[in-house]
Amino acid sequence: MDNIDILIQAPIFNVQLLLDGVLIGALFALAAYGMALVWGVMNIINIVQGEFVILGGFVAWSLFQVGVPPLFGIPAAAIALFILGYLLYKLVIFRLVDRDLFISLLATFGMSILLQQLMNEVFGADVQTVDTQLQSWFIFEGMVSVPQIKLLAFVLTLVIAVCLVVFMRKSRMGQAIRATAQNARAARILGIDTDKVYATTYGINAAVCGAAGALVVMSLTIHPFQGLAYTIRSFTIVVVAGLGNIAGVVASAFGLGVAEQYAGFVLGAEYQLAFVYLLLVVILMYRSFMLGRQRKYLK
Amino acid sequence: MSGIMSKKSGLEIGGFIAILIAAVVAPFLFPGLQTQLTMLWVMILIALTWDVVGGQMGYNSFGNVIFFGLGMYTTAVVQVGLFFDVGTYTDAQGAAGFALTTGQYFSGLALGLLISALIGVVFAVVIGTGLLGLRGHYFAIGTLGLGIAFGEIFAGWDWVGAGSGMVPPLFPSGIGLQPKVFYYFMMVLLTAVTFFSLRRLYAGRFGLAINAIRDDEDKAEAMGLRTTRYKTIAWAISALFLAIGGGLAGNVLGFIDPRDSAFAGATFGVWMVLMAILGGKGLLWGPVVGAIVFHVTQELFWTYLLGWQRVALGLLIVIIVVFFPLGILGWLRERKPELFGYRVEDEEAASEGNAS
Amino acid sequence: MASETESEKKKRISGYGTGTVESVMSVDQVAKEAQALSEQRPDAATLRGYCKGEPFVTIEGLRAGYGKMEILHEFDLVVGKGQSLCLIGPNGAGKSTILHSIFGFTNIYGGKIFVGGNDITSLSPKEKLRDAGVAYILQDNSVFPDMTVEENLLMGGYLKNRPAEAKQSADRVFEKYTRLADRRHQRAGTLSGGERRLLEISRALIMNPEVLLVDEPSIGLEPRFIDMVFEILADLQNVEGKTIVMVEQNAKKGLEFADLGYVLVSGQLALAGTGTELLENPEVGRLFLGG
Amino acid sequence: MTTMLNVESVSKRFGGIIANSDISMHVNQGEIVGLIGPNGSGKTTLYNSIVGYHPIDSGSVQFEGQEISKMLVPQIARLGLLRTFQQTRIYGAMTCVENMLISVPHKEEGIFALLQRHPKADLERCDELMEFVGLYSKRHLMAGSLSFGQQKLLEFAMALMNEPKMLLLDEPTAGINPTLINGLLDRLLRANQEFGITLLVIEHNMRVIMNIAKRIYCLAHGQLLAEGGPNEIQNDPRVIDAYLGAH
Amino acid sequence: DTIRLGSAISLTGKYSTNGAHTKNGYDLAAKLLNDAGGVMVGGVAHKIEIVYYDDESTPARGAQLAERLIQQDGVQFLLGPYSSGLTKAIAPVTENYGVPMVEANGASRSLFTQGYKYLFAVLSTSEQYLTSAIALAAEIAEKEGKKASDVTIAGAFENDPFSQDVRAGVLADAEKFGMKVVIDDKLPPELNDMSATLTKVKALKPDVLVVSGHSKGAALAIRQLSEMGVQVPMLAMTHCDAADIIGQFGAAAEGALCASQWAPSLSYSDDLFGSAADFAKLFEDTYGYAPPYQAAESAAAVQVFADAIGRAGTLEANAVRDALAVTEIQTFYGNIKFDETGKNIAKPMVLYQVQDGEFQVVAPTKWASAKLRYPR
Ligand SMILES: Nc1ncnc2c1ncn2[C@@H]1O[C@H](COP(=O)(O)OP(=O)(O)OP(=O)(O)O)[C@@H](O)[C@H]1O
Ligand SMILES: Nc1ncnc2c1ncn2[C@@H]1O[C@H](COP(=O)(O)OP(=O)(O)OP(=O)(O)O)[C@@H](O)[C@H]1O
Ligand SMILES: CC(C)C[C@H](N)C(=O)O
Ligand SMILES: [Mg+2]
Ligand SMILES: [Mg+2]
Repeated sequence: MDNIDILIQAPIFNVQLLLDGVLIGALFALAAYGMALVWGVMNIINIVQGEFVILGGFVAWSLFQVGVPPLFGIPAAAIALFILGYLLYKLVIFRLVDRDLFISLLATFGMSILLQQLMNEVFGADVQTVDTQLQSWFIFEGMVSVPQIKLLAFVLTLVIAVCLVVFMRKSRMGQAIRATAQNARAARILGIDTDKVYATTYGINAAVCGAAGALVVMSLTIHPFQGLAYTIRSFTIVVVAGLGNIAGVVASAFGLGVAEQYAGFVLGAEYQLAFVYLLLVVILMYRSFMLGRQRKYLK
Repeated sequence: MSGIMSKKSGLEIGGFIAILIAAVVAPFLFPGLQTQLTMLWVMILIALTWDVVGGQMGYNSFGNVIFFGLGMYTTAVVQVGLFFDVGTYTDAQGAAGFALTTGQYFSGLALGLLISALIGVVFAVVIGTGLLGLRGHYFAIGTLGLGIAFGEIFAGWDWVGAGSGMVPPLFPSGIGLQPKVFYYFMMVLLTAVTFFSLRRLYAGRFGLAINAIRDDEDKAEAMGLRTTRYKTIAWAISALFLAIGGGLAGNVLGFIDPRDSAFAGATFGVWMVLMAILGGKGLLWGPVVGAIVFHVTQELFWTYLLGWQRVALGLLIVIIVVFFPLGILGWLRERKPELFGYRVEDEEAASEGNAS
Repeated sequence: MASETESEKKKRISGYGTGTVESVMSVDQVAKEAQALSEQRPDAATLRGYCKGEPFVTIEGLRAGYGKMEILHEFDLVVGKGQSLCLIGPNGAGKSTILHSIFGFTNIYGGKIFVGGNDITSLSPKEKLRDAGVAYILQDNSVFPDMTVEENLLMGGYLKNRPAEAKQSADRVFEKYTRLADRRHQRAGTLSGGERRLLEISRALIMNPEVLLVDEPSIGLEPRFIDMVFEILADLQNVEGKTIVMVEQNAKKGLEFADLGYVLVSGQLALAGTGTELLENPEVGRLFLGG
Repeated sequence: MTTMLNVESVSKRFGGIIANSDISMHVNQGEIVGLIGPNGSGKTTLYNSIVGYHPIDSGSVQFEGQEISKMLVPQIARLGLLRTFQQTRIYGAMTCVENMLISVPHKEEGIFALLQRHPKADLERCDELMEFVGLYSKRHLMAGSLSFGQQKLLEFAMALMNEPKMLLLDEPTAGINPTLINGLLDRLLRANQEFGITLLVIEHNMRVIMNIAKRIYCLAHGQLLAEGGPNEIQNDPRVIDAYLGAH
Repeated sequence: DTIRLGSAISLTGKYSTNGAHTKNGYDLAAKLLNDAGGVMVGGVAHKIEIVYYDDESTPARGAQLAERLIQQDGVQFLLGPYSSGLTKAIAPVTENYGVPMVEANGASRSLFTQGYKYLFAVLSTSEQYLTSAIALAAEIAEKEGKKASDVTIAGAFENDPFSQDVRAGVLADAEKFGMKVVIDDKLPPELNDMSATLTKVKALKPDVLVVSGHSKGAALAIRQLSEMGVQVPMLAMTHCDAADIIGQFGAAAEGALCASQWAPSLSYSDDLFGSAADFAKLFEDTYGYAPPYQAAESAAAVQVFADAIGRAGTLEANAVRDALAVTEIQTFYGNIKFDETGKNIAKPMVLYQVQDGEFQVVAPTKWASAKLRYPR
């Protein structure tokens, strides 16, 4: 394996791979937060997750096109997506709460096709990107590069994680969300407006995805049919981390990013995705096997 | 036992004869629609086989398309590999000079389908051992992941053409047989065999057992059912027919793309689920009805909503799942349970049904 | 009511009570005979007669159910302020559905529900709790398993504007029930069935409602807990003056506790009376109390 | 009298919670034995340990002299040791008859036996048992549309269909109307007498347990507290203290 | 009277941008021809009408749509879809029905090794895309006093028929010069990050980096190369103009070499559009953006049909096929003459380089408007 040789002979590239992995993992983490939230609170597996990310990117991109400074695109995308998420909840998603999980899987799959095509019609299918003019820092004599925009994404990921944790612990809405997640009917009898809780949760999810998308368009590229890549990664991350565990989401997102970088480096880009999905399957089977020994199931 | 027309009756036999006649006549009546008609049978087949595991057994698989793709590749590889070196063939991307004689073609096809069936079953058993221990959405996600991984692996594998895909051998010409007609009837035959095999299976202990697993697997275990065995058998049966179907479908399509036709999770993979749900999952006739309605609708969207057909499709999916989660036959069963064999013996007990 | 008779009663029926199990009737037979009973079902005026003072909770001609299926047919109910009512009846008669309807978890096709003279039929659960003071203790599990016992209690004060108030009430609960206080920081999910029930009921205290809806308080509880739960309820009614509407399959205990008793059959009212009357009614005993 | 089920020093803990600690008990062939104890005392856990829902930490469980503590749930069920659940469990989307037919004993059978149709004898037995629990007229209805009490009866009939040698019942009467409880008990007794099925019953309802059990075990805090006939138990100060409360 | 042409085109899915370019090219040519009175067939003017379907960028659908066009919509001739993959799926169908197809966007060589009789392509096949880039690298090496075989090449090619064929061309050329290929990655179509591959590039310091992955590959490569500070003396790509790398990345795109079928600065012309530059202007006026070569070659495909049908003097399929086979014309897009396999052998590829924010043709020398800058 020539590629492994490189890593042994020039260990500095390990640093680059780790760094790149963590930095891109930060983007995945942002996409995955919301999925964990919506899954845990509403018991909905949200396949449109990736489309929210891409749409967030397009919002930031559109603003950039009309001359808004790129970094304003991040909050703008978050706000726009929050509104969209809230509306989607009121239109469709509320009908999926309390239903078979499979129904939500399929319905949100339908929504994702819909959103993809609408983005295609509205923004066109071109590959788009926003140039923030932010540079890269080069360390270790230029051997390792740290793009500032990705660093920003990384910092933002951590900040949002902390904000989410504090919000969940301290705020009234956060409390209501936690209560609803654990027992919705009980929350209702305590006077919690679960419908509002769900709408807000879904809105927050979309908003975080929107912010992620803005960062994606500034650090990578987007186009309308790319959402699934983020959805699937969110899945993987959430399944590995478990629901309602934000620190776990961050950790496994970084882990996934690093694993992908190494897979791409060692096996070649063509097996990068296959590796990720096989990893998901293996982790699932492993968890199931471990539980199976106690005669429990992964449910 | 569940299923409209599951009782032997004049109605049912009449129905079968009508369908048979329609199936035989259709390709000649509408020669322009031959491919679409063949695809209709492919759709019915994939919906039926998905329903074994997804509907009847309640294990919602997003990965059944694996068997479809495996069948496609296996059949093509056998068809080619019997007579040429597969690597050279794919390298040349089906360049001329690889023509088969009539005898070679059909023996290759037969053997290919046979081996596909075998590989499908073996794979179902192997991955089933790991995956069927997962429950609920973890199973759905695990199978989804595996399906995508398969697509990616085949797309990276040079021997089978990697991302350039693979072209199955050309149908021998000049034997007075149209490839379209031939594959149409092969598909009809396979679907019919599948349908009747499943019908027979559902009527016996096996059908009840997988239904029990769907309704409450813990209870089934507590009652002594060998759930693992039933689950594996069910998946293997599904894989068997699906793999053969894939082998035929590869030849129908004429070009195997790893992600877009073989392991096409986002199209065939999801459609098989949708069609079963649309018709009514867990009901023998559900997938059949669902596939017909879905396929026809989709064709219409395609023709009349140029460029917007997928928007319409997305909307349709949302509407189907949100408003008709029971599907067409499930809905019918709610209204007219008698048709499905649910009945109360005496009137009196029925009217006091909720006072126990 | 004098406190002596109160404690005497308690001695008589404890836990699920005792007795024989000889009177065997088939399901259909019970249904048929109960149907016959309900021929002479009491009208609204009679119901009003049982209610002491001004009616506080009133249901008029309620038709309700799930989806398109009507479960309750023309159901009436009248309870006075500070009174307690126990609903009994066969499984599936629609008892829980009545409580569901009051709180707004069903589809209501007709009829009206009043609390304290206000029509609350179409209020949201939140408004029912906040504006009409209706609290509900569900038939099955309603704790938040991953929150501590204390957090669970505090959630009872979710609608209170000042969290400090809720904190005070929580402290009062802990003073009263040391069994909960001991487990204050324990995850509620690890409590045993009885402790959970206790938690659920005391959480309703924090909500400080006017009307308490209780569904099968004693289900799955060991005998001593059953007594304890009924003591708490008695406390709420007698000391704090709450109005209680209760469903109880442990019918003897329930009727003994409650001022009023209604018998529900197939979504319709079959019999009504004071708790003691029904308890002593031989037909009721034979059909619903197990002889 | 032969011993049917023998539990010896079984212990089971979950993390820090000791659910069962050193419990020994036995049930003889043809007996009806009661199991009582406060909430959380480990009764359901003991059932789970017996029928193989989780590995036990120590001790041994024998059924008809055979060690079963390492076996899996379906294996144990096939030996004829069956349990019902605290929350009723039936197959909601299947008709009552289908529920019954799938409950036939799953003894030894090859793969091809699974693919066969139902023998006539099974169908007859199914009808008999539906009659026995009073659900004959509803036998072609979806089990999920039955009321709570009827579902309990169906579950019981399914257990009988399985021709068990011994049945473990977990609170069979919880949430059932008192009059129907009598009916259910009547059938339990008949199953015991007519079909010779040995019964172990968890109950909080003393009216029930005192009337059917010949012998009663009482658990508290995961330990065996007392054992004896109904009267003995009812008057045992430890049981009164830990469980029954003052009368 | 009308001539009915049909085309399954990618209006949605991963190829929808390029699908749109293709469609615009077809439409513009058809419009001009019709405005000019249509095509004379046996002395009667025929208008051109094009029937479109959306193939959703998937081959399976493309094949079915081709069949539908022929069988149900009764089109007489087919225009190609976008991309080699789709063309590969459709060609067997047209072959089977004996319907001539002129295509402009399926460059994979494998299309022309199957012995298809009814398939004609106006473009240069994909192995030629970057041949001149490799040749340039060899030339430079020798100029610098090194051997051509000292040159190292890194490649990242999307895992689709077109890019894989580009790869085959590059590998064949590298072998010819004895160059060493140090990286050979296949990029997945869901590509969203190339940094692992580029880290390898950084580690192995090849002389030439070749990237082919439609628009997405081009955009990502430019962005991440600059972000990661990866220096390669020569960067050769496809789809630079489709991805608008100059507009999107400005200075970061400097020095990139881009393969192209066509450029507006070329000196071809015809009666319909005038010169290549005239076409570019007309196109931009009509659609609001400068035509990428995909649009130009598509327009040319319609012209080829018009020419052949005119010469055949009938709409009969085989007659038109035979007329197509002997096509020999010049269009604004270039000379067109098919060999017996149906590919155009009369037109070379051109190689652009991004210089000071402009695309400048640097090879072949005949059309070069600027000198190659090396290293980039
Ligand atoms: N969510 C629901 N959807 C549909 N039907 C329901 C629902 N909940 C209850 N039912 C039906 O409504 C009827 C009345 O149920 P309800 O729960 O009110 O009975 P209950 O009197 O409380 O019985 P139990 O004593 O068993 O709790 C039953 O026939 C039941 O099957
Ligand atoms: N899977 C588990 N994980 C952790 N703790 C458990 C688990 N199952 C039971 N326990 C704990 O073990 C103890 C015994 O529980 P068990 O369910 O056996 O009680 P029980 O006697 O059946 O009570 P009840 O009468 O309320 O049903 C309880 O403290 C319970 O919280
Ligand atoms: C016209 C071209 C850019 C070639 C096209 N992308 C293909 O796949 O063959
Ligand atoms: Mg109830
Ligand atoms: Mg228990």
